[in-house]
Amino acid sequence: MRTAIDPATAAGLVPDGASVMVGGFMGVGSPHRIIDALVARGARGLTIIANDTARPGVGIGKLISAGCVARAVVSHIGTNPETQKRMIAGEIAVDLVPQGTLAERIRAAGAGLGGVLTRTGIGTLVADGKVVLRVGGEDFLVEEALGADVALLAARTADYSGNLAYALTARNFNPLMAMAAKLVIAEPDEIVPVGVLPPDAVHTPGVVIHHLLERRRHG
Amino acid sequence: MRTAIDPATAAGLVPDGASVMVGGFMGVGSPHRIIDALVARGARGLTIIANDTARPGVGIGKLISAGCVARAVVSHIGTNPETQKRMIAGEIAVDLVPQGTLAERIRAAGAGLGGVLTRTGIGTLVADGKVVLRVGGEDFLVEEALGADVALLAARTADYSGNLAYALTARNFNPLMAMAAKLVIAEPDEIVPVGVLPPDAVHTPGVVIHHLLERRRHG
Amino acid sequence: MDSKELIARRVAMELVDNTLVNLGIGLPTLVANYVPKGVHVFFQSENGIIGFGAPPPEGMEDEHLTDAGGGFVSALPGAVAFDSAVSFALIRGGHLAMTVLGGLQVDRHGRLANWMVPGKLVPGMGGAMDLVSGARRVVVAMAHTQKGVAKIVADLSLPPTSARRVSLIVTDLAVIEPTDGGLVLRETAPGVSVADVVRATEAPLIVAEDVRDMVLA
Amino acid sequence: MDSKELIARRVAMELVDNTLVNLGIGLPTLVANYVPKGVHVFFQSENGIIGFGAPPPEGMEDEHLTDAGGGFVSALPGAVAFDSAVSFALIRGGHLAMTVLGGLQVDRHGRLANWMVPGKLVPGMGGAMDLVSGARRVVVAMAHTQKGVAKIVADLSLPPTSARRVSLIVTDLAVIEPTDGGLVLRETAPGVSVADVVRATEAPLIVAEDVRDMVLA
Repeated sequence: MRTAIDPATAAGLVPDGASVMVGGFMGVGSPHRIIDALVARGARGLTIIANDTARPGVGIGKLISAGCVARAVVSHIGTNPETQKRMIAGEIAVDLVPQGTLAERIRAAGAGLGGVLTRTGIGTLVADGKVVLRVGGEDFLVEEALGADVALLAARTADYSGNLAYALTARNFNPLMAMAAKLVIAEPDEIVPVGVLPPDAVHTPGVVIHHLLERRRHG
Repeated sequence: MRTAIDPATAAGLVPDGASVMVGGFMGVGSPHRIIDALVARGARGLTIIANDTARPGVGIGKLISAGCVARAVVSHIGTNPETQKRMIAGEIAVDLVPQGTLAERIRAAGAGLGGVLTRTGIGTLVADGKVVLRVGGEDFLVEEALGADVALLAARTADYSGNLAYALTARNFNPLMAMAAKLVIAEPDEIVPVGVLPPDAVHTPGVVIHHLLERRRHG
Repeated sequence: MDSKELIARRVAMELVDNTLVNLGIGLPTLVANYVPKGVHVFFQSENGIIGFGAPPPEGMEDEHLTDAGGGFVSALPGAVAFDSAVSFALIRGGHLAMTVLGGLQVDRHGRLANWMVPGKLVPGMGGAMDLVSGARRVVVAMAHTQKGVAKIVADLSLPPTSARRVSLIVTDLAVIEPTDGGLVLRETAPGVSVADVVRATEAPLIVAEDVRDMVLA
Repeated sequence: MDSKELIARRVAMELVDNTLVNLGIGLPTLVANYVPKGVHVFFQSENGIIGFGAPPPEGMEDEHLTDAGGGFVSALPGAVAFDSAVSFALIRGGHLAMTVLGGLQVDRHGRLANWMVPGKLVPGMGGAMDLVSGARRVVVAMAHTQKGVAKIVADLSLPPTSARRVSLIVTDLAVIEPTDGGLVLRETAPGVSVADVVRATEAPLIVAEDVRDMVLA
């Protein structure tokens, strides 16, 4: 069984200066209520690991605009002029990582791998300072595992034991990040009793989830 | 759309001497009808890549007993005395690979990775002759990607476009092998129209599947 | 027909039946509008779906279903959803038959630059480096020149997206194929002469013996 | 109570509430029968399931649902199925709180050998190397001696399963904890003296100041 916590409690579990994985792709599949609570508590100095910084006012874009973020490890920032502005002003450091490499580095951390060998980035700025290994007559970059202190996820459905199922393109980085952080908090659209999700429909086993966000309360 | 082929045709697409991935774990989740057809056509010299060789008379065990196999790349052979006997007699070469490493090597081939870095095998016979890389102050073995000419899979459900869904522990290596071979043939328990499998219930996208085995015909 | 439609319709002729295709954001997306009759392709969006479709009827949008640009899409029967690791396993593992991407520059070796302009614009590579390194065929769809400046250049002045040579360049003026010997001019757009193309191209061009007119879908 | 039950009941005391646990084939499997009251653990079978249960009623077996030995099992409410890469990501990624494995030998450094006897028996490592390298705690459950020959030895004569030190050794005679300083004798089985254990052990033993009686679940 997992316990359900409220957004302020969840935000309180994310210390200033922590490295934080945030699920989502342009805000789709991001844990919006936890993000709002992080902004409300005035989080500072976070290293955000995510696909992108969405747009101003959307998802991770809110963390950027509120000044919560010191560093962003992402595959692109082109959709958020605010991130670009703060990067140029020296307020946010940005590490750009090819999207597939970002996915594999996060997965590697969750799977106990030291890293993976990839063609992506060979002959580009991405290869600077990295080890190149020759396998089967071809050069591969060694890309190291990337873990985090905290992962903040969104899911379509959770059961009481923390098993998660995602919907459509809101899945994206969420199942990878679920495995790759020391503390994992998931914000599901709905929470159902144990046994409602069939074993083959679960995308993330509940054993890796530490907390669920309580369901949204009305009026 | 994929076309459905009969077992003999499927077996005919697997040339003697080919490297062949076979899904299954102790015969559970193995493509039994294709295996029977391979035995019937008298396949020879196959390199089998699989979790295990099951038991005599079961799944891959049938290929072993019928003399189809020249080499087995597997995580264990302890459950099949026939494999042990043929190995000792020099009829079958056996490459033992830790199960998690086998899974990652197959996945790497399907994902276009040159390999992965793993702790498993450090300080054991498995490390002989392999590159060791130091990452974050820790030693990791470089384990190279492992692809194959053909993958033979079992699935619970396929739709006409080749999308696959697996059931329970019959999933095992099947979705990994589906991505890692030049030719991929899947043997589903049932075939349903396109649209019957919801997008989130599909475990293997049909685009990587070349052929489906036709449904079992009754009397 | 404007030049974007021209490019999209020419690229559409490259689509092969029963294959997996990824279209980049912007111009490449238009290619989906011109799939030739009798050709069925599976379109992948790298945020995690194969088989997405046109935007849904108003009021039917699902916040869990968007394209890589974050715009609402629909799902066709047989669609498949997956996570980002699987999405890029498809892209990098040789399963993607073709990607169509925009470009800032292509050099005489056929190397593409399309992810940053140092000191000016640093959007990031997103999935572009993976797509160029991993797709079986890489088609660059772009305007031949920008504000009169050639984009097909002798040497890249921008950082490359990949060391790999792209498969084909389709512009509003021409179709050019990078080869071992250099850039080969294969086709010209309606009303465009070989001389026009050579003039608008900084990189040396090898003019094919049988330069044809572009065939459009 | 036979010695297997004794070992299983002692190992069961190591189970921690709300954690993921893997039990090896054979003796370790028995541990599931003695989970202490109030403790809920999630049992993983490395062939791809968390939350499997006892064999189903006759006639209810599902050919798609077995344990790692290939025997029919059932699934408990909340069970999760996954592929072999995810299964070993759980094992190797630090998500598995404890694994219980059989052993052929353990040496004075706490290194385990359990996957082959050169020239005699080569069953293969299966998932053992991954489990020993990846689980947060590794508990070896085995008979203290085999046919009178010590299994806890000064130096391994068999190939090691991992360079990593195991966390605890539970036998029919004793509980021994490998530490930086060596093997520490912590507990003795009912009716077994410290001298009995030392006699049956080839490796040097450090006898804890407060050797206790085994507590059984």
